[in-house]
Amino acid sequence: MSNQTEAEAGLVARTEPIASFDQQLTLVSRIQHALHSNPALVPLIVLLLSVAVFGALLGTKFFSSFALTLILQQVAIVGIVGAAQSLVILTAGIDLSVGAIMVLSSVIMGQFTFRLGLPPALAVACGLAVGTFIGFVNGWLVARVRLPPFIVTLGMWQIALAANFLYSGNETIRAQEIEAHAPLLQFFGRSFTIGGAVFTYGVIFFIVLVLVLAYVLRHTAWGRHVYAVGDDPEAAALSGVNTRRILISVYTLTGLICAFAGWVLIGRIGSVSPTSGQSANIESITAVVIGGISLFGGRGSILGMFFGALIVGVFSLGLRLLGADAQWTYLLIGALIIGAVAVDQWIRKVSA
Amino acid sequence: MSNQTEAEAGLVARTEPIASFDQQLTLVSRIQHALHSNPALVPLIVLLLSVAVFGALLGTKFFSSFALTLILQQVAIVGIVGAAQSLVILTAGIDLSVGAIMVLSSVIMGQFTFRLGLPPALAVACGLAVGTFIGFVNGWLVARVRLPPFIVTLGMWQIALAANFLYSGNETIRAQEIEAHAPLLQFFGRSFTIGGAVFTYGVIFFIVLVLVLAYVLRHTAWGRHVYAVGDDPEAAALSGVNTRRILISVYTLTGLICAFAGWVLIGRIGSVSPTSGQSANIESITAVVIGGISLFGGRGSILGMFFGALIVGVFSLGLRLLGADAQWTYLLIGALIIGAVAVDQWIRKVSA
Amino acid sequence: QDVTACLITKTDTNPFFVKMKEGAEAKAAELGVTLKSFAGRIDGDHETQVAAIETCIADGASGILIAASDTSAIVQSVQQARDAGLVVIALDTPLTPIDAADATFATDNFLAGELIGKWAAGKLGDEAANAKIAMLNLGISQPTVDVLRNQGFLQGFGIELGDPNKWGDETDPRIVGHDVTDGNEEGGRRAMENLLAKDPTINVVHTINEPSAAGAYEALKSFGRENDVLIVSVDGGCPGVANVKEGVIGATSQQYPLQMAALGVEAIRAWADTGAKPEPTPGKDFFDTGVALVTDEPVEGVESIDSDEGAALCWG
Amino acid sequence: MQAILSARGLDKRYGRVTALDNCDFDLMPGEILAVIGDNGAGKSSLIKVLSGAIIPDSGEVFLDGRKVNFSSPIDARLAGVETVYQTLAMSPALSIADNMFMGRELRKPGFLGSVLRQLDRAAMERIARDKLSDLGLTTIQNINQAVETLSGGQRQGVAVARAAAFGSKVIILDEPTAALGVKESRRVLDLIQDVRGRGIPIILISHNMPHVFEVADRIHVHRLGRRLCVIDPKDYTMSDAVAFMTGAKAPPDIAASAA
Amino acid sequence: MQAILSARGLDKRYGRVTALDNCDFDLMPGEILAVIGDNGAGKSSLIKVLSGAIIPDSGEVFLDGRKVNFSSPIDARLAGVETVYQTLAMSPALSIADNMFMGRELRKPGFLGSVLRQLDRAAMERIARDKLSDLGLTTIQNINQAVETLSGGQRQGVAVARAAAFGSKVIILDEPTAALGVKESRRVLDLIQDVRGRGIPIILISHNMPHVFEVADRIHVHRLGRRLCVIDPKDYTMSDAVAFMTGAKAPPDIAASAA
Ligand SMILES: Nc1ncnc2c1ncn2[C@@H]1O[C@H](COP(=O)(O)OP(=O)(O)OP(=O)(O)O)[C@@H](O)[C@H]1O
Ligand SMILES: Nc1ncnc2c1ncn2[C@@H]1O[C@H](COP(=O)(O)OP(=O)(O)OP(=O)(O)O)[C@@H](O)[C@H]1O
Ligand SMILES: [Mg+2]
Ligand SMILES: [Mg+2]
Repeated sequence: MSNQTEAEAGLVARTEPIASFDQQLTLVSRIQHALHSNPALVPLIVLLLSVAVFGALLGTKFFSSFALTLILQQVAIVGIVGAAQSLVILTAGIDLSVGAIMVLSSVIMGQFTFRLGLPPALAVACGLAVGTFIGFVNGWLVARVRLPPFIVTLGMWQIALAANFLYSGNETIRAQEIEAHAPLLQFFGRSFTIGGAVFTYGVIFFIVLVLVLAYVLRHTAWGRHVYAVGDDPEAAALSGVNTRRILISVYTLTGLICAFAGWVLIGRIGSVSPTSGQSANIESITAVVIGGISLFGGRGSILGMFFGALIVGVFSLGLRLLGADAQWTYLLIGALIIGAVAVDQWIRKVSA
Repeated sequence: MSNQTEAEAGLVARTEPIASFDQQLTLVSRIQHALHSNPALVPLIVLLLSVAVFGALLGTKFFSSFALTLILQQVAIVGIVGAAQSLVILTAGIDLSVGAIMVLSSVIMGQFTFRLGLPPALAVACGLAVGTFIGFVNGWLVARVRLPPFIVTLGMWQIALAANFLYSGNETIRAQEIEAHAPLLQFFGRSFTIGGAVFTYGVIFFIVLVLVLAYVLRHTAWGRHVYAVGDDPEAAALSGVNTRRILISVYTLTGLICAFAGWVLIGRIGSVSPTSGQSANIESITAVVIGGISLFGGRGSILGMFFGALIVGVFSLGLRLLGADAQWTYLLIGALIIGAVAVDQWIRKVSA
Repeated sequence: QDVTACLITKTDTNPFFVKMKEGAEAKAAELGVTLKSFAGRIDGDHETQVAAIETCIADGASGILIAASDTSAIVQSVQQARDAGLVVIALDTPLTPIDAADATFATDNFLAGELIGKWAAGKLGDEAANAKIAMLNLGISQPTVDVLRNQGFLQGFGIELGDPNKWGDETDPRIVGHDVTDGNEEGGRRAMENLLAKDPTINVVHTINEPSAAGAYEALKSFGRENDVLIVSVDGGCPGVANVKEGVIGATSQQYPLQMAALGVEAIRAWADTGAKPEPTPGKDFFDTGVALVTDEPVEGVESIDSDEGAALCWG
Repeated sequence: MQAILSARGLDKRYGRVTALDNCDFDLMPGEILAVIGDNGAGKSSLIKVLSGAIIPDSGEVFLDGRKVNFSSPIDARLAGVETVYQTLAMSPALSIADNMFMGRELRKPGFLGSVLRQLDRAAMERIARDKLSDLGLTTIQNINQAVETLSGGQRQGVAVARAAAFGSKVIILDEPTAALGVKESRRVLDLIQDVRGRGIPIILISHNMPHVFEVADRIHVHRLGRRLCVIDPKDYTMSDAVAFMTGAKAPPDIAASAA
Repeated sequence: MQAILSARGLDKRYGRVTALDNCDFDLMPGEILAVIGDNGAGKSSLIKVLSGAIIPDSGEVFLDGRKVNFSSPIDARLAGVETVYQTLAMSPALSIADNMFMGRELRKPGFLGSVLRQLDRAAMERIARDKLSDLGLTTIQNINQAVETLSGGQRQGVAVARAAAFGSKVIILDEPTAALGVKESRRVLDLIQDVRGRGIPIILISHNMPHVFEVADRIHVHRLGRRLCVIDPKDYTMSDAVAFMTGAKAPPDIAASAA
């Protein structure tokens, strides 16, 4: 009998039970557990804190349903683009072309209606198709040609933006004209009011989009695969995930969502302007990162991005209402971004 | 006697030689080996190809020592900032504040000389010190407070840029004034000519900086540690690298290099202007990524960044000389960035 | 009573708008008006301006002074503000349509361009027929000021325009090329280098503003061409006027942002007190705050002031 | 008898390093084939080719006698070949259950599953826990733990449980017990024999000679990137096997025991 | 006799998971102490505390009788404690030589080294190759290969060679032979005995009972996050040891053999 098998003699009388999973559940440990299993809670806490602080400083000017829903309107576009950005960043990529896709799609919706004379619904469909197609090209280059996402989308950003200026001839289509001839383009700008709170359809779209994506990422196989690809692409491929298909679908979906953002944008500003959306890239990435999604992929939740976008919105409106001038606002927002994430980090640490 | 030890009986008569490392060295395998051990060779090839193509299309207009050194002058600042950016990206970080540090430092050099009346040398020293200090704060926040580099430098970007505008009061100091009273500030703008080729001191600084950093990264312990930290920070810490010290030193050095870039900037534009350098972030990151340095850290060489910066410079000037208008140039550069990296990827693949 | 006014500029990094803000602040302090100022991040960033308008409405301001980044895109928000009872005054850049604002205090940017175009043509005399012109513009998104100054210059110089709503579609062989500068020294130098590499015989340079002119001058200097090229520009800031005096810039069209801002604040005060709206300049659909050509080498047929006079009126 | 999985003339080079050098391979139906060899002999490279994880520079792979071209592990899995890689191939940030069902998630029955495509987490967690208990991995305290928080051995146990649960035609195990304790190793060996009992052939790479000689029907000795010989554990001693694989002894004629 | 490295009352929790639960530890001068226990028992967590890689929630560590607070592995290394972690702790993209000398690089003599701080690559590569040859890792074809391109076993060999080359006071090995072949494992065991011969005590974590019983002077049995008992391999059989660690048998009085 071999030694190793000899050693196994000690196993004969084994009587281990299945490990039991119950434990004392104190309040603190419950909170800790909640924070661990819902990473979006931390940015939510930061958000509530900042609303409270500005509310205390500004009173009802800020703490009214009107002002609070105004923040929602102001962040809706960055938030929609941020939702798309979240998907890409979860796969350990980055999409610098989101802003350009958004503007180009909105320009196509407008120009196809007014220059080519297409029915608005068809023009909108064309805009959505173009956005989706650009997203698909991004995905194809990333997944098939294996180029770094940063480079692919940087190049696509320039291409889409230049195409946008070239095609539109730098012309803005005025709100009055759209209102008169193609109100469908402004669909997402319509709003309804519930006791002082103003909700535009764009805001509703934003919220629904985030909820749907949160559901998909958490409760479907595709969602788990997105996380797996971002976490360790090699391991994901070895364990049976079609990483290419996932990447292509993520970028394509991102393109579609950005095209929708373009439509929402028309609703928000009323007109179709080729110079919109220039800071959508950096702002969407900021929302994603403040929301606790790791730029290295595979970690974080899209609800976090939602709260992250709102945090920036609260700071911006709050500081403006406090009367800080623009440069001071930028300076303070810079400091607050660092501060918000430091608080986030600290909460995670003490709750570990 | 145990089975495992029994198995080892087979070892008694072992006679393995030390593995020998010699091999047939064909031309192809030599090239392959060169490409593998010098990752910067691939962007160099892309660079030479693009110079050749534009040279063929444009003849001596492009292929003159004058035009080629003009490209060097045009990329020097992005290149210097890119060298700093490379260090940070090698540690798997990213520095969005490089442009802001550069401008703020140049503004301090100018304003301290002209508003506070300090001797130019002292003002320059102050500018360098401020840049270094901002870098140190970035590093401290990243290494000690463990905040994500993206967030830290995003915040710092806004802070430094706003500070720059607030402090300078958006005032430009004119070239003529600097020339008359503080020519030291324009030091890097001086130039000498060797047979049609024009070299500014700024260009020389850029080249020397890249060579020194290439040496340091390859041949000193600090350089190896930078790679190790970017590769796998946990493994680096476990195997005895002081990751915090490395991170802080990298960001601090980055701040110093950006401050130098600010000084070179004064030399290039003659004046001190708070609105310069706004695109330095994205351009420096582009150069780094085209140069083959991985955004995930730990892989790539700073010489690659050098060639990456030149590739962009060659494309920009080449396209302008071909007569593309500004919008088309912008579009084509986007396409060419993707193309350059695709060629790079392809060379790596066939040489694998 | 308490009057709050908002000032929304395109950016607050361009000295032009910084001075506009200073002018507004000074006037506001004099009239007892609380002034809050906002700005876009970059030229063309009209979304931040929309957010700023919304903030002003939420803040209960009496009026808004705005230099619009996109003259059409902003109109719907402006309408919202007017519906909420605020008076909206466009500064520097008229809205499209111009009556979307209650009033407009602006420079005629096309005229500003035209003045320097005429001056350059006059200065070259017969040589104007063989000129080699470099056009250094603002950005590829072609903001309206950029287009107006560019097209104004070409018209003034006597070049046939293509579509007057965009630059870059003219076919006149005298134009060597267009490039973009982002309105700063660095971009000015790079753009000038690019165009000089394309054609080293350039002898006229149109620049979108004075910082880009200073950058272009550095490039010319490095090519050894600084003395035989005409640089013209628009703005009339103090560094620019000083550059005219020293011969760096041949001529510049001077605008008056301080005046625009001061007039704007006065108008809001008046509106809050009496409900009266300001009247436009007779014969124009806006209140023209004027533009003057500053040069030390006057040319027959183009009215101008010299650099000393310009320095007395300059704004930053 | 026809081999169920075989390969001929596989080559794989990485730059200057040769991992596979004209390598052949045969797995017979229903057998446990052990693959032994020095560190770096190319065993992992061999099974990566067989499972579609790497594409060889040249050579052919046959499944059930038909030539196959696996271009990814998914192809191999769809063909019924399940593999535990030496690096384990798990997504560190995802939970144990997520990892076990990666690529073949269970959906809820009815509308929720078919239309909303909702995952049946409860079922997946239950099955995952059962499979782990089968392997005696009772120290895992929380089935929703991220894999990165597991101990080295626990992680390996999860990977083995995954392959055993889903393999239908061939199961490949690359050093499945390397990090496992005595108890858990024993369970894995028992499991391997169970699986063979179900008629599924197994490729087992291991450095543990007693384990190899206990369970293997045939032993493929790998040396310097190729099959050196195939021996029957009943005909040779462990010491012979080690002598072959280290090159201390000349191998027997390959045909002798290649079935 | 005083313990060279010891610990009292160590606790470490990860969220809901308890890794160490009031754990004690003692290593005597010049001995080889084996640590055995089930997967997930907390062995790796224990040695991570001892080597400064994690900071315990509570409890104390003593080196040579003096309380120490290692806040990082560097502190421990400076104090002469060298560790091979189960995850190996190597930088994948760097070369073998770079990894072996990480944090204690050799510089060229003279001006090049002292002023230009240039590394002496030739010397580092030579030494690295020698150390690997000592372990019989002769299949490594290129000393400048990136570690990520090594086979699992080769990688482990490099980590062990690194610790053996530099440990001066205590060497900790967490499953050093898990991925190694027969030959390489034997070399590592020989090496362990060599090192002990130089008077340096060793902590050896292993699941391989024959190895443990061959080289260990004492065996620390770890169970559910704490030291269950310490036994002398001469007094107990392997089967006893396994019975203790799986809980099948009650442990002897801890004091009995705790030196
Ligand atoms: N991606 C790669 N790049 C370069 N060389 C590689 C790569 N993968 C494997 N190798 C080399 O190929 C050879 C065979 O490696 P392989 O992993 O197949 O060995 P193995 O027999 O599984 O060893 P072990 O028993 O240690 O796991 C080794 O010398 C290794 O260094
Ligand atoms: N970072 C972590 N987060 C959460 N749980 C952890 C973490 N590290 C270890 N654990 C848990 O602590 C327990 C002890 O782990 P440890 O790695 O010390 O076990 P081990 O005895 O070394 O096991 P093995 O023999 O398998 O290596 C395990 O249940 C593991 O899941
Ligand atoms: Mg292997
Ligand atoms: Mg362990």
